[in-house]
Amino acid sequence: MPDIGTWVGAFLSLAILTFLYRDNPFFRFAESLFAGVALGYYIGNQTNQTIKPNLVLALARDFSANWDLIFAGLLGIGLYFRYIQKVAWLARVPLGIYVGYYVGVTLMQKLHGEVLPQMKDTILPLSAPGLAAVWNILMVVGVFSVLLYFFFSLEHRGALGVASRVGILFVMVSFGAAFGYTVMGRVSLLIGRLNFLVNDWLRPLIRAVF
Amino acid sequence: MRRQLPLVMTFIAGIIPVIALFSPHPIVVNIAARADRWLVIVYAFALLLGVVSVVQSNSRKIARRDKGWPYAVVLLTGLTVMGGFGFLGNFGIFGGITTTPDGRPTPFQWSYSNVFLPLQATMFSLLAFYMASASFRAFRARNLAAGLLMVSALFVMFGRIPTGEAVPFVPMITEWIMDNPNAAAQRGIIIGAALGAASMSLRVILGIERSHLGLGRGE
Amino acid sequence: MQDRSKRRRLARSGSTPPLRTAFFPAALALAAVAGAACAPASAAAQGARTQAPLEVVAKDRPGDAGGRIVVTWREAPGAPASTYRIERSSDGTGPFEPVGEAPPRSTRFEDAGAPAGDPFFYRVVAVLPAGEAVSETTSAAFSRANWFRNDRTNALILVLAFMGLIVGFIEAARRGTKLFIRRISGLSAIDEAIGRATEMGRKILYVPGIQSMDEIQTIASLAILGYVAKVSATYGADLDVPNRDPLTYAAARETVKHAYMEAGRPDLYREETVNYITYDQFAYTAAVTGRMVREKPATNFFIGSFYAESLILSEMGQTTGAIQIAGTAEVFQLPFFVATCDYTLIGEELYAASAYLSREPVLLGSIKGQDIAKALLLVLGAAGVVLTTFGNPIVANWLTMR
Amino acid sequence: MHLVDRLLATDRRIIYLLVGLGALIPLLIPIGLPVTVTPPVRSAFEKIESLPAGSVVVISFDYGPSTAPENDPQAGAVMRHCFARGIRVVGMALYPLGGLSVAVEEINKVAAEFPVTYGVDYVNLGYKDGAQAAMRRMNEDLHELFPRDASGRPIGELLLMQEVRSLKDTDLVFSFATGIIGEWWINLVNAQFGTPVAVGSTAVGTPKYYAYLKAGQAVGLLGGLKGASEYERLLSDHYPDVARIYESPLLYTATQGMDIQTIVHLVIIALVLAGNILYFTSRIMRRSSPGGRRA
Repeated sequence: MPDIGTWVGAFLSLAILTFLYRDNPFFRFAESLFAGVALGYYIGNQTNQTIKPNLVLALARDFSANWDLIFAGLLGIGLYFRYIQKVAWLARVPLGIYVGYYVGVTLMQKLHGEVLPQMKDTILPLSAPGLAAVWNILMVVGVFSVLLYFFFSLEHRGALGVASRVGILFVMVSFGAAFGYTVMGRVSLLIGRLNFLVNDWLRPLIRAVF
Repeated sequence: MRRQLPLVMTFIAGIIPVIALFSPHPIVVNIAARADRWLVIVYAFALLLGVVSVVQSNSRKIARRDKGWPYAVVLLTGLTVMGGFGFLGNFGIFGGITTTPDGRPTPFQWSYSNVFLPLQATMFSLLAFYMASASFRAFRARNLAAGLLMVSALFVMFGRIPTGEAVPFVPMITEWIMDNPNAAAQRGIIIGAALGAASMSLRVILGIERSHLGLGRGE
Repeated sequence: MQDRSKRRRLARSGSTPPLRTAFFPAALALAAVAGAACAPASAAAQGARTQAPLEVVAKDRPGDAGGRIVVTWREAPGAPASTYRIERSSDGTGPFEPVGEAPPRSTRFEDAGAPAGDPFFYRVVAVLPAGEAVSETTSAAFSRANWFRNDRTNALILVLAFMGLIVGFIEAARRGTKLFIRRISGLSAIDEAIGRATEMGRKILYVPGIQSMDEIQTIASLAILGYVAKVSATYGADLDVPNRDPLTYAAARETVKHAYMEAGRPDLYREETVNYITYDQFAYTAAVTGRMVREKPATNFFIGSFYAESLILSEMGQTTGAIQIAGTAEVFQLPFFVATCDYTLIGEELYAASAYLSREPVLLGSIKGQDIAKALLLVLGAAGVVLTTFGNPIVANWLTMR
Repeated sequence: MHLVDRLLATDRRIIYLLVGLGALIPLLIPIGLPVTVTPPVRSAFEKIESLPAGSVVVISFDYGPSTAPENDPQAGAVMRHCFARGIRVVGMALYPLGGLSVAVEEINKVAAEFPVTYGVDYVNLGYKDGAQAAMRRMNEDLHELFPRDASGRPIGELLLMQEVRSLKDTDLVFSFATGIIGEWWINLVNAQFGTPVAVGSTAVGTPKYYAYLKAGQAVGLLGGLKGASEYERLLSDHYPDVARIYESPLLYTATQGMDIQTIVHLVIIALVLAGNILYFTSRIMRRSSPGGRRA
């Protein structure tokens, strides 16, 4: 006989699957429970795995090395100033710092880690032996035309129009390929779920009953 | 002050990682490392903002007996029970949040594996069905672009399964589509989007783009 | 800590005794002990000395965090050493400890275990078929922490050029230069989609992606949300912004509140307009799709950073008959939006959107600057392709990032 | 409405039913179809083949239970390969949504199949949040970042970790990633610190990783369940002992999953083809019918 946990899991899985037919009370129940439990899970997760070890324990165990974390805590508390009318504007400071820092990280990561290396790798010799030359030409044309499609400050007419139309064809081939490729991953998830329902719940159940 | 301070702080925080990329000096490295540590903590604090909002809106729903209010009860129950296990786990009550010393799951862990996970995985697996209905409807060769989309999707779908691989040239063509036109377009999109993201980032650092702070935009 | 482990490893590799010769053992021992400090005592040692590495110099390795010293030398003419052993001492007189070896013909060694600020004296021992020849001892070398990584000079130049272009065009725009931006179809459809919802008396659903404020797409999305909220407020349409990320939720509230104020309708803003659902991606998706089926919004916006939920949301929106406008830079979610939505902002268009919608010269200036940067990058790339084709990889090499 | 138009507007639920049956039937009645190996998988395999025994490979669990059906078999195959070659494994989890639980489960499961000792041949450092920040610090000091392993033991006590002070002491990072974390390994760790990185991605993430693979920023790539089944094939061909593990009927293998994949793919392909035939038929009929488009 499947254990109680498997029964709960199987019931909730089936409740979600019924949504494929139509909205119904089972789905609504599962959906609401899911939202609540998920939020509760992250309360446990964030307090146990971030606030406790990275802030509270760090301060308690070695204050002299980690005193700066007090400011991190203050910034975190600052987010709640928005509930106090008079100082509500101060809540924007931690938000601004958070956004600012990661935006800076993004700026560098995009330019240094994406734009330049990817451009470098597009610099291919068009004189490669055999078919490789054709594929290199295709790669260069593809990358360049897609980039030209994204030109905003010129109307897409004339040569730019042709280039951007070529670009959009490349994009379409790529989207099709990505879509087709993805089917596989999604089916894997379905397999995982059916595997659970059939092998963990249904088969033991049948064996127990008959 | 009210307008300027958040923007100034954005700017100061924003140039730290820029400098850190170019400077190996321990002082810079240390500042960047501290900033990383700080912000993880700030983010953890933010979760409560969401919790407050959820509790407020759902208790309002129950108090007013809005349509579907019993589901709000379900939600709050789930939140209280799971959140309670999780929060009390900080103090070792209910054995924490992972496993008890003898290897059995704590209530938190049990709910995670038997409630949270099945729900999450099943919701995710719905995608297999949606992919089928979306492709049935969207993959029609209405024009050249749509035709290319469909043909490349069909090739890749077919070429990635063993049956397709057994057909001569199909795996080769699939691999070729992925490596050439696909990689080229992806690269073009990545470069373009990265430039756009970099420019957007710069606008934020400079305080030109500020609608996320509720400060309006422009000058 | 790092330094210690490195040093330990170096010490270990250095402890394998290099081949000692059988010839002139006494002379060699003398040479090794006396080193460069004392005058050579015998003719044999004299002979070895002439084969010793020349011009030994020890210097801080530039552009690093400190802890590394580079030792360079020149091979003595006609004395091909089988290996070089690098030794150092902390006071110049000894004892000298081996810190590593360098292969034959090499002229450079990097000592990675030299804590910043401490003095080190180096000498290089050439291991020859006939014995060992010890070089002169260098003057004191110190490693120090540098402020600039010179191996990233190329990146710095390119980053500064990019910033310069953007800031330059923003300045130009401030001074009133007229700037053109082409029509972006997904964006032109926004007003119409909001109008439709107003006419039908149904909701507008705006999903700002599932990522937090550390994701630049979220920030781009909030800029568009500002516009959508403003138009909705003007029309008196009902806007619903459910959130997965708590920080994004906090920011979206500010954005929408401000937009309603700007539109002159702060009275229409309600607490529920921007709401928080739950932290898990799929729990959030379940709740939003449930909402779609029950409330049938007339218009759905999915703009920001999306992962697997993209198709669940947009396919559900399809079945409820909503007009859908999507936008993301997540390359592998784009196909799903393209297949299921009426308009999709692709990659860079997402970031250009706020400038396009606001029509503000300063923002338009940054788009122009970005376009010019792109054009220059294409020119650089094209030049690189031509040069590489003719066997000169200079551009590609220069673009190599470290 | 004409039959063709009615078929074109087929209720979604019929499509759902076809997909559901297509997945369920092969699960109940296994088929067993052949597998061929593609270059990205082979290069990942060869990278590990090229490492001498005693090398250290970081296995990063950057996925959660939601993509475990795809990533688990990948991580399992790569770890089996490492253990079979005497390569030591440092496990860690950077994915917040359950990365730790998959890491614990998968590492324990695979380690139990080999004569390996915890702390000597493999360790599990557990979960760390803030993946990007963590990666930056990893290159400096792993011990500061992960003071304790997944079960709470100080990592200084683990023999393997006494040798591995930082990422610099490792030979390869293999990230099994559901989202962007694998990319961070590439454009942060590989780009800035030079450690070779290979990725096991979900099928959906794979196209993006192709760009990195082509650019030489990644040394190998396993795409989805398909990539895992190819890796299982290579392993089974090269290591008879591992082949025996895969033959066990109790183990859910990627190869098994591929059978179901095949059927569902064929169902979807048939649907797309049918959709197009119907679409063109209805266009031709409209053009030939006197009422034109409005009919």
